[in-house]
Amino acid sequence: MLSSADFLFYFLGLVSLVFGLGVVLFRNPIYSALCLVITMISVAGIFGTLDAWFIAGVQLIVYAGAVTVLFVMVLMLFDLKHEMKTFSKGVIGNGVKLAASGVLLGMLGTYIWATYATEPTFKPLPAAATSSIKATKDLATSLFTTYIFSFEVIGILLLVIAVGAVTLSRITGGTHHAD
Amino acid sequence: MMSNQILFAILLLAPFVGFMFNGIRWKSHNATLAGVVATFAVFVSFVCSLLLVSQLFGANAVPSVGTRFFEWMNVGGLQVQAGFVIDHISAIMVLVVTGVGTLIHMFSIGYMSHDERPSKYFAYLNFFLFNMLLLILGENLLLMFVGWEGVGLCSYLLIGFWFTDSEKAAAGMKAFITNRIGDAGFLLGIFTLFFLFGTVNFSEIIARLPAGGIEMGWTGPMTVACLFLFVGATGKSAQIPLYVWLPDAMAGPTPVSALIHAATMVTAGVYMIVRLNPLFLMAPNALHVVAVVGAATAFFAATIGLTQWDIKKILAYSTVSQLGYMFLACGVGAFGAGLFHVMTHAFFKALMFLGSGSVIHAMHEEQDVRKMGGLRKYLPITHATFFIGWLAIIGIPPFAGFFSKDEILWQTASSPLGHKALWVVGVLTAGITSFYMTRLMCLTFWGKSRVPKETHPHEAPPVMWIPLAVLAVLSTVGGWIGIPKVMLGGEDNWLERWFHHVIAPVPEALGHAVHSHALEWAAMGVSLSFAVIMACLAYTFYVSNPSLPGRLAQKFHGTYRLIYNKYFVDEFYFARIINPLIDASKGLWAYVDVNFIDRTTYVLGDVVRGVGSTAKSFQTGNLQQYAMYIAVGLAVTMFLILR
Amino acid sequence: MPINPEAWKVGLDHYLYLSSLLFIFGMLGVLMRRNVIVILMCIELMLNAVNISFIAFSRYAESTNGQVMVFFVMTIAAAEAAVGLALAVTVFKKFKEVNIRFFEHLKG
Amino acid sequence: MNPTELITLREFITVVPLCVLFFVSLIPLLIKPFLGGREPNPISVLVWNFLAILAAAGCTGALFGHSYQKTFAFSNAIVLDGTSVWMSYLVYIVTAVGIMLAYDHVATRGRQFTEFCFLMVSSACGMLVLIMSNDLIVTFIGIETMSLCLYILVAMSREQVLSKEAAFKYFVLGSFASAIFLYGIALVYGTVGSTYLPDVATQGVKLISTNRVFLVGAILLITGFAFKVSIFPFHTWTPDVYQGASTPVTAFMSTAVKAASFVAFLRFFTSEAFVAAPHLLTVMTWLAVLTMTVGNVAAILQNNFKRMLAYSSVAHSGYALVGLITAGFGTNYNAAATSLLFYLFSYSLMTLGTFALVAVFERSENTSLEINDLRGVGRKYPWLAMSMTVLMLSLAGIPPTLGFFGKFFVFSSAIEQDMYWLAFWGMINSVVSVYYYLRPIVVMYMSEGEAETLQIGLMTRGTVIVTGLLIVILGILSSPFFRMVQNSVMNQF
Amino acid sequence: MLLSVITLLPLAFALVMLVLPEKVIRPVALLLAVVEFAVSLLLLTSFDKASPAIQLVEQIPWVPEMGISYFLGIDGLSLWLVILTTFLTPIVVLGSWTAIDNRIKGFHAALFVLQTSMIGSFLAMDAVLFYVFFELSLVPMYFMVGIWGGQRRIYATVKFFIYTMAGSLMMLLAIIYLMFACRDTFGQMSASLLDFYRLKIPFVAGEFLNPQTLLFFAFSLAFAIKVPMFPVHTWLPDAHVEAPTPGSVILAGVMLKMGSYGFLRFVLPMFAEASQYYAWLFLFLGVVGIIYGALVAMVQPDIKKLIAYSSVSHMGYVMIGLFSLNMYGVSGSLYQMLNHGISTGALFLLIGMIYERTHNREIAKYGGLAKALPIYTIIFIIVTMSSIAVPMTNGFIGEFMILLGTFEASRPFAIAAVTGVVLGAVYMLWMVKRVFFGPAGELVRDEHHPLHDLNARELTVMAPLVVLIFWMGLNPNFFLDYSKASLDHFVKNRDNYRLAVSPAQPKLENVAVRGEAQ
Repeated sequence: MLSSADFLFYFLGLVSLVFGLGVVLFRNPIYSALCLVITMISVAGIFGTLDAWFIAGVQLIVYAGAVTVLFVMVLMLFDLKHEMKTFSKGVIGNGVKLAASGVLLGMLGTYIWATYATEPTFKPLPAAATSSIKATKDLATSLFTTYIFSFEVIGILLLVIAVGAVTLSRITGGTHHAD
Repeated sequence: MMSNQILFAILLLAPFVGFMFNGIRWKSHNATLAGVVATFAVFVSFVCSLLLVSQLFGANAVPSVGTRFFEWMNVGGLQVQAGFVIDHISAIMVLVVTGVGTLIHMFSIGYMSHDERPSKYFAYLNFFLFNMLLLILGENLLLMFVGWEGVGLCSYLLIGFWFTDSEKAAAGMKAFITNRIGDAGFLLGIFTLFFLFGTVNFSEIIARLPAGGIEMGWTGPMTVACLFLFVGATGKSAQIPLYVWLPDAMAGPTPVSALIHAATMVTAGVYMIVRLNPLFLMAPNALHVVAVVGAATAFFAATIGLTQWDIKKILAYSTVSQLGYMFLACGVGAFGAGLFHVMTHAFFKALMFLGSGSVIHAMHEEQDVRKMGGLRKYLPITHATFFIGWLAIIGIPPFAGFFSKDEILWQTASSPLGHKALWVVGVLTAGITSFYMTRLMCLTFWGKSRVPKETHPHEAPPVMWIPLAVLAVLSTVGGWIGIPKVMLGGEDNWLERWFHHVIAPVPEALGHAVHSHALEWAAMGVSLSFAVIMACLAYTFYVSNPSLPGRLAQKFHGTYRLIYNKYFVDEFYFARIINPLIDASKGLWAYVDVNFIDRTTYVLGDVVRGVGSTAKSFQTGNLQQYAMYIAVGLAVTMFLILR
Repeated sequence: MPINPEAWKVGLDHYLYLSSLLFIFGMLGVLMRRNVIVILMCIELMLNAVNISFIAFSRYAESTNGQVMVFFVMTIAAAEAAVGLALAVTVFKKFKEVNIRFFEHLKG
Repeated sequence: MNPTELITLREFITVVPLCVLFFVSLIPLLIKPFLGGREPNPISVLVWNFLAILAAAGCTGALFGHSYQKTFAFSNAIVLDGTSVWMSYLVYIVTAVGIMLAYDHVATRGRQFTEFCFLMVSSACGMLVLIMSNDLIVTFIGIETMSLCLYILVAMSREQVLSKEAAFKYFVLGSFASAIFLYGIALVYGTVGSTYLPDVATQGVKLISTNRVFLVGAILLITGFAFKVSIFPFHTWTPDVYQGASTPVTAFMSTAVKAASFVAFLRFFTSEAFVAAPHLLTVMTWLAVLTMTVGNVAAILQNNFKRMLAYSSVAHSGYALVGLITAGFGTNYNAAATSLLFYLFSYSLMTLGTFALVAVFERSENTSLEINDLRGVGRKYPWLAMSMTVLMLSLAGIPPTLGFFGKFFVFSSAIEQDMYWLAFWGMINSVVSVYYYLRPIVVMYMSEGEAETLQIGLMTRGTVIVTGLLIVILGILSSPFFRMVQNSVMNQF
Repeated sequence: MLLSVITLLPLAFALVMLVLPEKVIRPVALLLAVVEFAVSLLLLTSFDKASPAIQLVEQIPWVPEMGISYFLGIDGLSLWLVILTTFLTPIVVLGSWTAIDNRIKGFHAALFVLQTSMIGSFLAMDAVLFYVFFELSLVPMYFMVGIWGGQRRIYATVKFFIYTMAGSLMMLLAIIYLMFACRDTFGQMSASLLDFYRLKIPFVAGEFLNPQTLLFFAFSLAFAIKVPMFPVHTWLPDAHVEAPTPGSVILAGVMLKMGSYGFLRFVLPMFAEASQYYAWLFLFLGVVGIIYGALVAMVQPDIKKLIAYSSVSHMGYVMIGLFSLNMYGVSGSLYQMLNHGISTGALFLLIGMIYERTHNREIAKYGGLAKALPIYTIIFIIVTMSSIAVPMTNGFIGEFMILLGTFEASRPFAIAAVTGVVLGAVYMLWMVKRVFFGPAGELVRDEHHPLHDLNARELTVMAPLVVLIFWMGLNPNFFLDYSKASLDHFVKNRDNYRLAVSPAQPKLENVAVRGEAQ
């Protein structure tokens, strides 16, 4: 019997897939961006079904909030007037791309199925061991103990990226003009 | 012994010193000085050899005189001494070579007096003598080979002495290369003998011959060795099929022809066979080959001699023919007779060549006998000496040629190794020889003068005619050491006693010689009378009835052309061997080197470039294409790993 | 699809299917879209897909490590987006062009 | 670990060089605002960054140079061993040279030199993390730190078209590969339950035969690494990016990035788990062979010097991959790993020198140096030409240069493991490569033509000549060098 | 020390060349080359010719991890080749006095580097060290041909480089394999030749894929290209024709010997069974090379190319001598290597001299040179005689022994090879005839540029070569004596080849020991 949690998963999964496909398929980049937002939100929901509430929240704030807004902003900035070719051309090229992706998907699916679908231990979702607060606390603890090094490096990374992004926007050109 | 060593050293080095002397001042035009030094050098050698040979005579005679200077080569089992030996065989050769050599050198002083480079000429001539002495005196095959190639080299240089003439240079080259073919065979012979007997020393080889081990087949090692050696001999001694160089070699100065291409060098092949006579007797099949080739050469060369117009060419073919006789002698086991003929031939042929040199000298380098005739009155001494040479070569007793030729013919008929057919060929050749030699005499000295008006023939100076005179004497008396047994009443002649120890008799196993005095007399008579008849015939043709030869040539047009053109042998060689070889070489170069091997490497390079441009063409610059490669690469990698 | 209704019960495998599907969608987008901004979005999509796997694995292994990783991934994704968009803006300012076919000067 | 004690001193020591490097290099950046946003004197920037590098190198040397004791830190997230120390040195050298080249080079000096240096050093920090990482997530963070800086560095050229294009391509493909890499981490994490490399190794032995998902994850990871070290068919970005980037960045990128990535690859790949993978060895072998071949044959047809070198660098990845494969699948890890590290060193040195030479001949930021532009250099600049000759011969593997010994050791270890096929192809490829390595020499010395007068930065010129000399000297004295690397590797596993 | 000095001195000279001013380069180079030659002559005094052991040994670990050492030693096989190298260098310096007119600094530096690498490869007793020198020699020669060469020099030099390198890389693999085989057998890696000799490498007759056969062919390929043997010879004519005179001299004189020396030092003793089993192949290729080289030489329109193809033919002799595997053949080959170095070197020098005068090498345009340049002609003919192996010149000794050895090994091949004796005379004499004899040719007639005969410098260049031609022809024992012990040991114990090492100063002890024995 499928539980309500299952249905929730299917619903969210379907939404994320449909809109994920939308990102890829919509000709207008703005639509793609909007689809991306919805996908991100539904992915946040999926994180929720997995009891990762903190991460779900971060997902909403960082991705659906910040990152996507950034995308939309840039798109607005560009203000693309002229029509552009949306997809790559060439029957063979596209065929190969699709085939490669299909093969990859097929193999991923097959091996995931062979490993996890047949193994009953992975079937039912184990009961959440701790409350979500506790889990978030655990997360914080491991972030600042076990993963302290990575955390610090990430900090450095962000600083560097900040400098870098600013630098990029102020690059001055040489004598050469676009041809 | 010490004195012998010094004597040998002087004997060998005297010509070498002469060579160095003249070689260093090769630019000098002083023919007299150059010639006198050169002649003296050879004369010193002659004296030394006389002193050495004298030790073989008398009461306390030794079987051989020898000396060793140093060890030349020592590799593995091959130990070659620079050692020299004079025994009963080499004694005759060394005396002939140095003796006749002295005379020819002397003659050259006059002959080359007006040449541009007399010193160079005498240097070469001395160097030739040095090499010839190495060839004769060397105690082993390798030293003989050194001389063998050395004389070839000198012959090359001397034939091409007037090198600005392309044809003369070509003749020199032809001589060297043809000789090389023979030399290659000689080398193989040396190898075979070395691995058979473990030595290249003549005396040791002969000592190690298996007793009574006569090889009857064709593939036995000794037969093979003998055949290889005989290839060498055909090259050096101008036998079929390698005789073609000798007529061309007449491009050199005439004394050179006399010395090298008549008296000495060309007889080296005979000498070599005689030196190894016990070995050849072990291989009767090889001897048969020698005999047949000898007889064939004698006959064919003689026929060509019938039609030639160049005085030196006639003598050259005669030389080839006479060499054929010598090989015939060796082939039937009459090594002594062969060597005997070498000696007498050296006398009379040198005489005739020098005589022709004198004629050419007198005629201002004219060699065509059609432009001569009646020279007797201009050149009396030359004519007289040439006349003696003529008598000797056509075999009129008591001149030298008679005894040696008769000995050969009788041995051919009587020896167990001989054959009647060979005898017939021999007699026929003797007749033809008689004919063309008489023809030569008639056209040159007798009959009407056809000398162009602007030419004024004159007799040679003494320095040139004295050698002629000496040689004429030798041609007369030289044969008396080998008077046939029948004439001596069954007693061995001097020559036979001389060769007693060094020339083996034909082994019993091969059969017995015919001993019939009557038969011998008869054979002698037949050949003599045939020669005389042919001589008379020739006289009729060319003096009494000069138009007859032309008519005859008209009538037998085809045959005449064939013979006049020397059976087209040179043309055959060019058309069938040399030109195809050159074409093939060009083909090899063009097709194998350039088109195949290089092309293959280019193809490899092209393949690499092709793969490269394919790889390049995948690099389209399109970002998504690159992403696709990543995706495809991932998919394929995963598939391959997980399959 | 297997008939077995148990198979429809949501388990780890379903999350992974979802993750792989989204990942491949993102990949297809990168492979086929020509607008550079959309390509950047698709890369974000791929990273999101991976995050699902992380969370699912971590949930089933009952550990929080996966969540930490997702945390890192998100940060890096944001950084990536920032750099990518900055680049895009720089390029756009210069050339007024966002079609990736424009970038084919380097080839061969 | 005691949770209250966040970081022990011992752990902190392991990252001292990293901290020193980063923070000292920040100083010029901090000075800049005080100058009102004007660019400080480039010499001072140079000095500060050198100071940073020297200090970091000094710390590394002083703290770890004497012993190659293996030290874990931060819950085993990073490991400090001989390999890390050696590769740190390499990174320091390359970074210093990169900054020197940038100082001299027309495309990089100017208003943003401070930022340029900062980003380059930050990228180096990312490499240090990558080199030391003992945990896949740290590896990922290292790769990202390194790469994100590089994307910006590539774009930071005064040249306008190609550099931007290169940056964009690099960025998109790099992110794409990162996503794949990350998916690999996810799958490995899911199957192993940890991203800690020793765990992966120990668990992997079991999982490799039972759990296909683990293998899929491993393959995704390998793909990610392969992208970074440009293994066929994931190499396609290399020529474009190397050509488009400014030469100092290319020099930096083609050496340090590749070396650091290879080390991380090595740490991941040398696990007994993969020995048992059924077709992995075959596929890797083929990848190596194809990488060498494609790199070399494509290089033959190039006229642009940098692009030719880029393809040559692809080919060299193939050679290095031989070392990696022997280290991963062979029985003699030490020898193979040593040979790989040695190879990376030699390759980096040669490539640095070569790109420095390219930098010498680029007279404006828009110069695209064709091989034929080197005409007449042999006469006009004999020392440069001689160094160049040495560098090219070394790249081609002619003894007694360092390049020869690099190849020699790598192929020795391949033969030791009976991987004759690899060695054979390596040799065939060396022959092919000779052809294009000889071309610059031919042009320099043998073609007619006059070289143009150059205004050569002293440091760049110095780099060319010093690397040229070093390649010969280290080639002849390769043994002590090899031994040092070997000793450092000894303690690793 | 002596060997190191001999090997490394030229390298120091090369550095000296780089710092000297252009004006004094030539005399100094000549002086230094002569000094090097003089130093190398010391070998003759310190070398013990009675011992087959490698002598004057110097061994310093180089890469001990891999068992590689700086290991120099000399024995009868390498002695004369070293001296040949040092002998030819001053001659080349003097011979290139006017031929090389630009970048003389670089030229002489390259020459000295080349000398080091050649001597090094003859003296190296360590396979890797040998390889290093062997490959290193390509570089200076590459520059020599490429910078100072003729019209198609770049094509020629790249071809030369790639051909040779392609061969030697397979050898490198084989060397590495052997080093590991040493480890498996003796417990320790080693690249020392002495250890390689001790290896027992499995051999299966009639099968290709077994270690010894594969190693044999890997080594053989490298050396066969260098020699060069028949199907892989095409780099040689191009390289020779395009190379400047000194380059040709060194290339023909010494570098080709590195190939045949490699066979002697590596292939034959290390892979005894395989080389016995496949001897027929090499005899065959050698004989084909002899005949083919001669035939193709015959039809060349360019004098230099003719000599280049004659090298193919001559080296064919060397190869059949080696693969006859007996004392005669191997000694002959060793001797022929020296001969070829001298006579072909001399021929190239002579051609260079005439080229300097006429700037043309086309045979058809010559003719009658003997009249215009008599001394030149005399020397040319002497060298020609040496080249076609006329007795009393060095060529004869070598060819005779080779053919003798081949005859023992295989009669059919010997008979085929003997045709080379004839063909050699054909192509050389035909060329001599066309160039020197006959009426004056186009170039010789030229009134505006009358040709002048050899000057004192050129005579000085040729004199030592001519002297050697006769000395080696008349007294081969002097030369062979030094090599005899080694060669004897080589031939007798090839199946189980071992080389003893005699200490650095063996003279006194050995003499004492032998004295007692007598």
